[in-house]
Amino acid sequence: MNQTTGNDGSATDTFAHVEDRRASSGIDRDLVNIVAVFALSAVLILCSRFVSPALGSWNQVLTILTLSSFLIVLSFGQGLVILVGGLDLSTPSLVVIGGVLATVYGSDGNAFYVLPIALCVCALIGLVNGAGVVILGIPPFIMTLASSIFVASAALGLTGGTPRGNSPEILAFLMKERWLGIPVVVYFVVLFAIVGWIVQSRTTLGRRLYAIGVNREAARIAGIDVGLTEAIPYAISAACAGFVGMMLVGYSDGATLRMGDSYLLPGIAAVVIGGSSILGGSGSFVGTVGGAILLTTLGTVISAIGLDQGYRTIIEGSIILVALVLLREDLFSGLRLRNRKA
Amino acid sequence: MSEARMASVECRGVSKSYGATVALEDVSISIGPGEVHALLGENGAGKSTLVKVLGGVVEPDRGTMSLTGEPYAPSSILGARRCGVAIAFQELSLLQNLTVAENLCLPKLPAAKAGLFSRGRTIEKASQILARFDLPLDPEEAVGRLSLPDRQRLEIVRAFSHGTRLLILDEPTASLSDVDWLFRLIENARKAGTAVLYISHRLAEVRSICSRATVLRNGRSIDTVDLAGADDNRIFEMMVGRSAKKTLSTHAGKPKSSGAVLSVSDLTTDILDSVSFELKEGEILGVAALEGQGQRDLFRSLVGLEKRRSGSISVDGKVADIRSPKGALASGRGMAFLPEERKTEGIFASLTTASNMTLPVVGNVASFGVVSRSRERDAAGETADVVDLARRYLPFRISDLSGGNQQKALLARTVMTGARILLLFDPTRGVDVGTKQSIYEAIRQFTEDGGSVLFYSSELPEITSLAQRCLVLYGGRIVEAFEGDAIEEQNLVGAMIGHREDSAASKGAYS
Amino acid sequence: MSYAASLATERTSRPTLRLKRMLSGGAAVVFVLYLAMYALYAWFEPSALSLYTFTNLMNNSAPLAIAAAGETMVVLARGFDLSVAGVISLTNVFMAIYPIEGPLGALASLAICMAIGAAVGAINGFLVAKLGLQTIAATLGTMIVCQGLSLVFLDAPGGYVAQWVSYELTDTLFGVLPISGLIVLAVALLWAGFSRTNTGLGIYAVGADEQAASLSGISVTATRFAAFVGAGILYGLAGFMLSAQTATGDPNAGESFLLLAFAAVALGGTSLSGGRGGILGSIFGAGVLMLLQKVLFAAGVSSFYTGMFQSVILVAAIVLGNLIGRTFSKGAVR
Amino acid sequence: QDSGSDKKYKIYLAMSYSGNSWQSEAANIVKALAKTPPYDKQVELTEVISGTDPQAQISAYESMIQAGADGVISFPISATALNRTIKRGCDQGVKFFMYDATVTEPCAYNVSFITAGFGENTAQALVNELGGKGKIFLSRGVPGNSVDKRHTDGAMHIFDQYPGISVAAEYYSYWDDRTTQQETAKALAAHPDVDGIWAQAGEYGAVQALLDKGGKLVPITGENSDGFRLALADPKMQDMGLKGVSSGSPPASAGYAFKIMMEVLTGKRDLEPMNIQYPLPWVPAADVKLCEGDTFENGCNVFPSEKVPSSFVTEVFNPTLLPELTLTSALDGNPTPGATIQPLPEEITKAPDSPGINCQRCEAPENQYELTKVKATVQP
Ligand SMILES: Nc1ncnc2c1ncn2[C@@H]1O[C@H](COP(=O)(O)OP(=O)(O)OP(=O)(O)O)[C@@H](O)[C@H]1O
Ligand SMILES: Nc1ncnc2c1ncn2[C@@H]1O[C@H](COP(=O)(O)OP(=O)(O)OP(=O)(O)O)[C@@H](O)[C@H]1O
Ligand SMILES: [Mg+2]
Ligand SMILES: [Mg+2]
Repeated sequence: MNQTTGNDGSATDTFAHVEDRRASSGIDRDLVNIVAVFALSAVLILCSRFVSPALGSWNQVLTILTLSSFLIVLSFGQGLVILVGGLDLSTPSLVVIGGVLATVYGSDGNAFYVLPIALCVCALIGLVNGAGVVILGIPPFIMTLASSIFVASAALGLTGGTPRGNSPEILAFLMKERWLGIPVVVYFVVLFAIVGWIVQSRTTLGRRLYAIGVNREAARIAGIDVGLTEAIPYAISAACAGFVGMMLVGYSDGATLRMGDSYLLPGIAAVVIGGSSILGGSGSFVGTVGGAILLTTLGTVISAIGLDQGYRTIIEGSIILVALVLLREDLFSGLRLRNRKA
Repeated sequence: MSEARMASVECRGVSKSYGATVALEDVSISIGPGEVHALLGENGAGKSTLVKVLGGVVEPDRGTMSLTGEPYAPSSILGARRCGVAIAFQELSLLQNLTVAENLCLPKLPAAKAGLFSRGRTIEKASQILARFDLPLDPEEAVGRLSLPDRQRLEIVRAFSHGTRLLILDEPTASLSDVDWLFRLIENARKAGTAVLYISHRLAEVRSICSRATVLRNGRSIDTVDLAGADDNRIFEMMVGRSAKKTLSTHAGKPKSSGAVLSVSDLTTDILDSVSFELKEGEILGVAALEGQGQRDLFRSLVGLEKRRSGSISVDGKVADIRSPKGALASGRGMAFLPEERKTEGIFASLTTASNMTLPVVGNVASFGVVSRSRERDAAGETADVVDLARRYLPFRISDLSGGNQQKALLARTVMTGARILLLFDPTRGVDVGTKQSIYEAIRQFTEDGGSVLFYSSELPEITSLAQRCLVLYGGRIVEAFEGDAIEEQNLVGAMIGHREDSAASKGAYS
Repeated sequence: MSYAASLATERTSRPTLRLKRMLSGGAAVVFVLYLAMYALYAWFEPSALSLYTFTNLMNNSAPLAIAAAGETMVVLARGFDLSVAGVISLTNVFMAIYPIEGPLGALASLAICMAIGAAVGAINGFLVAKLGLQTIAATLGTMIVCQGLSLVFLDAPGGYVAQWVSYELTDTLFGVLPISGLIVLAVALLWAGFSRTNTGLGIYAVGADEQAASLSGISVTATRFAAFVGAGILYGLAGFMLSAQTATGDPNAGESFLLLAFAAVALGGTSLSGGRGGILGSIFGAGVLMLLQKVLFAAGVSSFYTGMFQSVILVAAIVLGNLIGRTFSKGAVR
Repeated sequence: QDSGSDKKYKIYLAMSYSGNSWQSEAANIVKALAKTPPYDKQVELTEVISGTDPQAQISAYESMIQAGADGVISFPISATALNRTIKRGCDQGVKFFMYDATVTEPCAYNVSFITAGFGENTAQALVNELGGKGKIFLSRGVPGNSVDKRHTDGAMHIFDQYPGISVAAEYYSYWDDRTTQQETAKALAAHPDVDGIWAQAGEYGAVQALLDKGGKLVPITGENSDGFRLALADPKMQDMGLKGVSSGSPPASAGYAFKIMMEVLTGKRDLEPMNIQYPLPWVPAADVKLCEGDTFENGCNVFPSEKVPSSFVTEVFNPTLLPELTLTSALDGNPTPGATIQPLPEEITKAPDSPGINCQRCEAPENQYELTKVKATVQP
């Protein structure tokens, strides 16, 4: 089409420049959001110096990265489930199961096969979630809630309430050791973020998940095996949650049956704050990582403020809201538009 | 001539940009009262955008409009409606979970007591509107259960019920195979003094109903012409800035070989009634039918989207148990399906055009599961050329593309799958005149290379010029099959209205 | 060849259509489920049929039922509202630290609770409808703020809810009708009315397809806003009813409502992706959730098996609902 | 029911949730006691777990009353929300015994250590270790919880007297090791130079957070986890600077409550509903002593790490009140072979009133924050 070979040459010339102006805008909306999330985290860290002079230091950054590692791993799986338009409420129980299996059956000697098997068990549970959603048509919310309750009961039965045993060496190494002055888990998290980003944004699987999330029916018609593909994120999410359980075991040398509870909402929030739509089909894992770091940073700074918990909570909620307002997509495009007009 | 009488609607220097995309630039148009005015242009020329500006959906960056002499700057769709301006949108604007009556009366339903609306009066009002515009739909039916053509009609009727001064119809016939009903309505509106802005890529249609046409190209209004005084070539030149390609109007020869690649026997579904036919290698097989005669079911059941009750489908001589489009792609030489509804079954709105195209075969542009962007771009680019889609659209979100360009991308998707059998449901819907020729050309090339195509079209001329054989569906059954020169409008129409069938045959045909 | 002539449509007779639609709706399925479970409960525990037990059950279920009803409004408009937890805590705290005695006092308290809910809903509505934030994120923020406010006003459980509220509202009318049940009924009736207003219909429209709704002339902003405000008012009422039941304040009172409210909504057949469902289903959904505990207790299932049973029943209920829905609505709207 | 001759008491164990060591140990010892002769013939015990939702517990209580319970032994989720239901139950003759957490309804028996002065005593111990000045963290429990408030009020009563003591950070750890560890890590990022930590349950997480950070340990007072006690006694940790006291909530109160309830039900004891105080466990670092057997004997009070997880709450045994119990009871809910129920000592300590904790419209005694376990060795 661009090689115009018409006899009305003058008209073609007249509109040649119009073609140029209609070129792709080149601004990736996701990118803007991601940069903004990280920038906001950085600003928060820098501003936290006003709260306490020890904040804003390299050490604080390492603490934040270590603490956010749990959320980052967890929200990768949650993000994939949200990507296909689902929601995984079973993560708390899978965190527990992962941790329990690692402490109850794992020891220094057998960790090399017990931990992978435990992760497979978790993935299998996730697959059951996926099967319920895909085959039986149960809303993800209910299916994962139900399996969460079920798995929690099973964990209770398995342990009689008290998970015994200690952390296998390898998990303690992951969570506690330092290498070149930087915690090993920080290297791990960086690697995980890169791999996660590739899986979600660059692989064929990721592409199919986006398609399903945007338009399930169209994905089916386009020849995607929607049933199988849609179940995969649930398995990944369960495995991720199980691995978070193991990380927690390594972090504090032991498991409890409620250690996953505090990760449910933050896990979802990290995904959404990172720019993904809760309705599926959009977002990037890099954004989610940013969301997780932002939430953890916020927690660190808030806990250093010398106010009553009530006021601190109010500040925390307000900062989340302000961040969301600042991160709005149309705010950026709005600004762009205004510049154009001016 | 047009300046002589007072214009009913007038736009001057209207411009609108989406980010870096200039959709409209300095567009001017004027329509007289009681005039049916055509808006012509290539896919992506800016027609729908102009429509949205006129209808108060988007605000123009620059420019002025007036309505019967008074300045007109609608701030919302309701504002436009209040001025008597209404649109039937290209991408339908109906709510599928609400009933016909509710859709017709939105956003304010007739009131009963205490601020509540009255169901009875809503139905009554809707029935009146439906009767006034001769559309026999059940007002209480949920719109989601209507067929696409019926939805299109409902969209049109809704516009008619509000558009007293300016009525805008954006590709109203895209999924209608029968236009008489619409033309009667337009004629009535015209007589009542309503200005009508009519958008269509079917030039013959435009000529039969419009007096003048404004041509848009790349977002600019090129000229307004009297249709009587402009031949197709002239219009085409104005639209694309070059002369028309040589149109191929003769049938391509007989299929090279006579081996059946797809054979369907006694296919029966809720709607189809023992349908049997064969598709040969290198063949273009057309399906002609009025709306709702089972063509949708036929295509969908072939790829496993509709349950088969009985009957078998064989690909390459082997019985294929196809349960999903994926299965269809994988069976034998592969069957790819182009669905009917662009918005709900076709596009992935937030993905790029290139991703939309490569999706079914994204594995082919990936190594070790990781998609290579350059290979994706190249692969998509090649196919984009085949369907005449400008490569610059490839990195855009597909939702930012015009309707016709979206359709091209979807067609490209089926080509990209590598399947040797294409099942195309109305492939050229909303595609501009020039591109249609390119697509016909591509289809012919595809079959000449040994591929086979089964296609349905709402445009009879398309079938007559393209198909080597043609099946006519009526009441869920194949009532006739034509071949070669017998494929001719008169014959087809005769078979399509089922004059050889008793009326009982239509039972269950309409879902 | 007129179009009308070619249309030999055979239509299902209207009453049959309506009946089918009703049966395939989530509310009917979950209502049947509720009855079945109540029968089971009565079979295990004959005193379940006593007025006393029924009243208790109503009192117990009312807060969740009303909260779920509120949540439904937002879900129908394609949203998630987490602020339900915050508003319930906040109103419960308010009821406990500013008790106003007497029937008029109760009315005043009720008005204030609803106003608190409406205010929070308005903030949510502003953030979502005007500023375009994602519902789940915006309401997470307001939920946290509300929790903080509750803690500021009451830093540990305590306080006393007005006697009149806590006694009269958990009692029965004429000795036979549980008042809390009547209030839930009133909510259901109000909804029946509201769903027949243009805004009510608009909520369904916006939830199904925002773009088409706005092209149909519906103000998406106003509709979303209304849904959040309406939901907030109901959360306020739920907090009020919870206070009547517990008679004291707890700054964390709302927390346990978060997941349960959503579960009730989903159980009630409302699509979590908007546009389909209704409040009635959610109310019965909440009823089922509360009844489930009773049935399992009465059946002698205890300890950690309860969880397993609960989850299996939850899933079975939905599957059953799907099946019933499918058989009664061949080819229905998706 | 089966024999009909001697009726079994229908007892319900109504827990909030099960899932940390504390809760499951408390439940396990009740179950073990119920299986210990002669209770095994007298008691039909049913366990019900309600989670953290007061509504669910209200519903569970209703069901128990309806089912004709003789007694309910419970960890109440809310100090106030259950009152009306309990009152209804009392009116129908059900005996309610609350352990650890309390309710303000006067017809229920509360058996708890809450009023025994955990907060003020540990705070004073910490002040003593710090010599009256330094930056400290408060690792609290659950926000908006009355037990947390009572502990913290007591502690602040002491800290406020010392201008040299400054609270650098105050965070909520939900009585959980992991959360304590994470919250402490956050606080350490802002205040690496902390001098001491006052912690409620979860204290072992504070130790680990300090270890993670590297560098020195500081004095920590906390509750009764096995890990913490072992750390207190570990010479290596002591060298790094760890000092402190282990005190706090004993799961043993559940067993104590159960035994009192049985004595009341069987008529062995005539006791009107009252608030009963369980003695405050108090183990300074110097007193930590490793147990060789499976229970507290010869003054031992901690188990080797091979036997129990670090989160195990050691104060589940009590040689005088609960001699029937050993590790198998606490971990698995099984009775100790050969053990029989021993009668409780006659005397019972009445807990002082504490408004919002164990009574509604009441006054706390003047001396509610009086030190009972330590003396102030440094003056403000
Ligand atoms: N010129 C006309 N010819 C026939 N019918 C008309 C005409 N103008 C309006 N109507 C019908 O009358 C109805 C009301 O007209 P209109 O849409 O202008 O309502 P409105 O006054 O804007 O309504 P509201 O005030 O409730 O928003 C419409 O549904 C339309 O079908
Ligand atoms: N929301 C949007 N964001 C960005 N670009 C847009 C948007 N909507 C339309 N465009 C661009 O504006 C141009 C004009 O589109 P428009 O829909 O008006 O074309 P059209 O003439 O109606 O074409 P068709 O015949 O294919 O429907 C196209 O290049 C399209 O990609
Ligand atoms: Mg268009
Ligand atoms: Mg009007």
